[in-house]
Amino acid sequence: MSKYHVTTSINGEEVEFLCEAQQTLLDVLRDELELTGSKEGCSSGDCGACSVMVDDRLVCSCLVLATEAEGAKVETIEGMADGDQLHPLQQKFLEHAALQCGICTPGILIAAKALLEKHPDPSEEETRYWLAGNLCRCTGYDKIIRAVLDTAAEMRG
Amino acid sequence: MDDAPHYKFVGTRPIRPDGVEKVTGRAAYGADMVLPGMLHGRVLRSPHAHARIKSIDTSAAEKLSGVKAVMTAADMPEIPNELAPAGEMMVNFREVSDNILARTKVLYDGHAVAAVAATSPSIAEAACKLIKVEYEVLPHVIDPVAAMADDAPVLHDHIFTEGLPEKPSKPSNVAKRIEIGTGDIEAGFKDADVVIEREFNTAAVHQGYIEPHACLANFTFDGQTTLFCSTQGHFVVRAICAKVLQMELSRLRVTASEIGGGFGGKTVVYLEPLSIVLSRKSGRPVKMVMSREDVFRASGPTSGANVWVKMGIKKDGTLVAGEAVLKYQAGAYPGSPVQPGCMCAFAPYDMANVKVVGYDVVTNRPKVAAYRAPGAPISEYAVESVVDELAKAVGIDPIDVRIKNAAKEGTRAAYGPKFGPIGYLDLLNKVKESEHYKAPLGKNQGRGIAAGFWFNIGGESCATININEDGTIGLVEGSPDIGGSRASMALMAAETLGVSTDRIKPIIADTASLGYTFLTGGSRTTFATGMAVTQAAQNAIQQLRERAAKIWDIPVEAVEWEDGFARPTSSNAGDFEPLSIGDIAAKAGKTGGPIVGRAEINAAGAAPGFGAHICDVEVDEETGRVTVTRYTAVQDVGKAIHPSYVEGQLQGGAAQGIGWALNEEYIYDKNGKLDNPGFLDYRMPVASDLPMIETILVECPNPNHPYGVRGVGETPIIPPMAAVANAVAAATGVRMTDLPMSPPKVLAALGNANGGGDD
Amino acid sequence: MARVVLPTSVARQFAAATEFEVAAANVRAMLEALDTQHPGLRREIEDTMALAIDGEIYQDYMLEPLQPESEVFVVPKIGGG
Amino acid sequence: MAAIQYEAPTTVEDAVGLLSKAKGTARVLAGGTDLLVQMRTGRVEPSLIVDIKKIPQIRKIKSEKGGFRVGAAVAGAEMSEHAAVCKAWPGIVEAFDLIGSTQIQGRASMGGNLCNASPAADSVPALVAAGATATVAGPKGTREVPVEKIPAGPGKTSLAKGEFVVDIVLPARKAGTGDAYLRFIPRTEMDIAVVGVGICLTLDKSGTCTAARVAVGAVAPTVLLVEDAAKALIGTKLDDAAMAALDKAVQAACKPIDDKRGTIAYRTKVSGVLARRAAAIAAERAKG
Repeated sequence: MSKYHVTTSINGEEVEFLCEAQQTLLDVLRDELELTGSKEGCSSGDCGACSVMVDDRLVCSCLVLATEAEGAKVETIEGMADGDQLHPLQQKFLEHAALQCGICTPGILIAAKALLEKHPDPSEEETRYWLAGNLCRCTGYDKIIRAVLDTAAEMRG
Repeated sequence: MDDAPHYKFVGTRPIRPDGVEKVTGRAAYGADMVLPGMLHGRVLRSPHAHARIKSIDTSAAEKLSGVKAVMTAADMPEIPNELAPAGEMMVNFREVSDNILARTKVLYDGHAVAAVAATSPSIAEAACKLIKVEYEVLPHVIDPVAAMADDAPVLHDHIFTEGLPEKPSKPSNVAKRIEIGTGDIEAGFKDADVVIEREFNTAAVHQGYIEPHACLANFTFDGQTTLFCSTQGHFVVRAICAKVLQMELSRLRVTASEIGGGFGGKTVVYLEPLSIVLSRKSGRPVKMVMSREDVFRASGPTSGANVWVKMGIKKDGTLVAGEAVLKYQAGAYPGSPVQPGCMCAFAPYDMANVKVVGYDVVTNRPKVAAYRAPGAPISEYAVESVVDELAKAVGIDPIDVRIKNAAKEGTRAAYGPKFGPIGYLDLLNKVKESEHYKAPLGKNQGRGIAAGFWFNIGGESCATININEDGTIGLVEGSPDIGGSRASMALMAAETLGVSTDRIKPIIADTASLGYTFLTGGSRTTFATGMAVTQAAQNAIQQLRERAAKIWDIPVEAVEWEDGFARPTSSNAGDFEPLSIGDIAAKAGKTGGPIVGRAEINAAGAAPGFGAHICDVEVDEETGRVTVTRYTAVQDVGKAIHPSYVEGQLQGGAAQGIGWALNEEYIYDKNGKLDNPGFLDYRMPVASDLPMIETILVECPNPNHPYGVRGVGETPIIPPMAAVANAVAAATGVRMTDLPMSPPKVLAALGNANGGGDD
Repeated sequence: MARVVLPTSVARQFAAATEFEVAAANVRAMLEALDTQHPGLRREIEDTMALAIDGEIYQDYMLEPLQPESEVFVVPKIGGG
Repeated sequence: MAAIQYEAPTTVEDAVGLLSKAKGTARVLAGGTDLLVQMRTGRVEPSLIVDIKKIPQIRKIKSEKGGFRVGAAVAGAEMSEHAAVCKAWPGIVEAFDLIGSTQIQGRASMGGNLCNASPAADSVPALVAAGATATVAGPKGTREVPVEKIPAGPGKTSLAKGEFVVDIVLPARKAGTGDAYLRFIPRTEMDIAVVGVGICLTLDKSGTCTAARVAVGAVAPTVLLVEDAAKALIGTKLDDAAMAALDKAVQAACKPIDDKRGTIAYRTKVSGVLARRAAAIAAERAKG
């Protein structure tokens, strides 16, 4: 089976990989590049555990073909902290106990970061609708929403 | 309360020890591990609800390039069809084995029939398509009531209903009839001023953990196997795999990955034995991961059920009699949670006359697995709905009916024993006094309350406290951490030792590195493993005192442990500077060697969990949509070790219960195929579906636990269904007796009520 | 004499009464006494049942002591999610 | 195992060429939010995937003759960020915005939503109500067709081999015109529409409805343009009687099925409810 050669940028680094046409960006991140922070919960875009940014847009990496990443800018959870300096959202999620099992957490953090970049002062309702594509089964969302709103307030200063 | 103990660490909210790994994406969950030379496994599943397997031809799959192993049930040992001990329970391992890989019949859509290991996922998938299975399709039955009919298709020839006065002459789908009771039910109803009876139906619902089942097995040629998997209990995985594959326990070393949710659904085994056999056959490590569709079709939801409830009340609000018949579907093999369903049904009430009959019914669905307080949410939904109606009938506030009849310390539960100290009455009063309960409601809105009871369990746990040379502490335990339990363990160790949590690093050891520890389930971990951790810490303190005594050359009785330091008990003992753990650890080599505290226990004395929830809804009477507008969960939590994670249990359980109430359900088509095996149409609550979930923690300490812990994880899923239904009834006057209360059902019920003339 | 109460389903299976008065210092002696009256009952209880001794539930109980006024309810084993 | 070929042409002509010459099943990839799911579940096994997103005009929104030409691969989020489109056609933007999560919005395209030919596609009733047209490119050149002519039944389109939708033209909004789209789903997000109603209507200065288009989704194999529903509104001031007539006309036109997402009775009843509610919103917008 012939493979496709893709050159892309992941978390600011140029990366090359080979993939099959039907492989998704998530497949390649996890299986080829060993970036397993993006999680596979459904493969149908319904759970958001695989959320990443592609060219500054929040997407489900299970719904992007790996070949489509050619020339794109991809950002994953592995690039969210700056060295050992956690992103404010990561810190607030810890402080608010906004994760229990933690499997949805990387996707929610990526999605929440995209929200705050677009809307620095979101309402609770906006936050809930923005995160509607990120299923969490443990928390009932309460502490997640509080952590995001608290981070927003702190980042606004 | 002034006599409540004052803790320095217990009850605080430090950041969890595994937190940074989890927010940075570095924590390794079931599907995240890779080994050199690893293959990818896939399972071929039945497209039929019920069929005899006439033949399986794997030859074409085996020839496909990249395929390294193919297996069927013929590669699994034959297991006798009998009950065998499995830890606490008796289990028919023949049925366990058959559920892992069907031998002669497939019993549900999605039942595994063969498995493949190949060099890539796409090759493994292609190979599955090349396996030819010849089926003889048999009639199927999905509904538990239909499955009880005399002419229903019978799933198993070896099941004869247990619990009848005489052994039946022919096999049945009813695996078991059970009955519990107390008092004189008929006399009780005669005593009542109002008697209400209702029939309820609930849909099968899935635990809905976001991480699909996943494992990675590596069988080496000397017969040793390592297994890395997502599970609530790796010791239990080891036990089941060893049993169905007839291996010695010592040859199987199981490491629990980080676990992406379980809720009871990861207490059983599906892929693990397949990956071990495929690894043995291929000589390479084999990773297996379920798709979301596999999770819905082939892993255990909890029962759907039919429940009939009859209750009587006196005009003064005294509940005098409660009777129920519960028909729970077990899925393909016996073992629904109808037993605890029966025991919990009326447990929140001090009621003299109770009778509950339960039936465990097999159907052509995946075998049910535990789901948070298994069985209780179904029966208590029905009872709590009827209690609401009774309260209305006698014109008493529903909270007052519950307060008047509440089980208290000394109340005898219908299933036998008397309750010890419980905070149920206290929490009901908290509900009544809460700002939420008194808040005004808007148009088309209603408020409902409901209570919940669950036993909670203890069981076997081990813990080790390694005092490191620098005085930091390695805490070794065997309970997979699903919701922040490492933080609670660290807090209890910190409190006992008198050092802060940042000096303590908890880890979950594999099955070769620690003694048997029962699974994370039954709300037992903070209670039982917490007790083991506390005892291990006490054991370490004893040794630290002995070492300090040696350093000071005084008797150990003259050394006390206080706030993380060894001190002489009095100036008579000698004038010594207190020694920290670090001081003592630094001299451990000179005073007898490493210091390791240990505890291996079988924790008894788990205390029950009681809760009550308040729910406000708004009903769109034109579309039948029910929106939860406000929600409060109140629970007796014993002692909240890390309050944030205790609140989290209440909030998460409430959210799952709201999903169960409103939209979640297994939908089968006429051929017995699951019609909604994905998150799209299974409809779990999303963030925008829910309000904030307020919590009120009531702390009535469990006297059997060093810090008063009682389990908290399961009780919160019990009240929501009735709380929502009671709120809908308050908003619309319509009683919803079918779950889920999805918009079409609510609209139909409203239509019937409005068009019904007298209503 | 400790009071022992069996669930109706178990009592029925062994054609036994639902309540017994047993003189026993611990659970093992109690079970032995029951088994003498109803052979097989001990195994049934040990394999499938838990005991509530004076309100406290024990999944494993062989060596638990009993007082003369103890109440022992034989109840099904409870798992959990 | 047949290998799948992936191509990302940069011109419409090249895309048409690839699609025309394809052996086996060819699929156009725009946002991919339907296609990738269909591939993963085995419902579609394409031999060729033509990713049209490298064709420049296909990802652009252009103002044209008072209206807009929206490239077939413009994502929902890009539409929502386009102030002029939001102002002119709020109903269409809302309909598009209802498709899936924020993540889906980052990818899902109007061209894809139209050509996936789901009877429950959210954007289609709104487009039909607005009188939008689609530009279809193919081996014989391009043609303009009303959007309602593209879906031919569940999962089927009227497109010939080698053809694909290049863009969708939203007409200039006439004065006094407003549009709205409402759908019903069991949750607040993430579901497929159980019923969807798009309404575009024009009011004169007196508040009398002079023109209306009512389109209903998920109640028939394709989106229905319900003329009787429009008639129920035209000539009225959208009083209670007109709204009741609208409700009745919409319900009468429904030919839904029973499935896991809704029953015949439910879909029928709720279609009328949504029509009334959407008409009220559209009227408010028409009044400006």
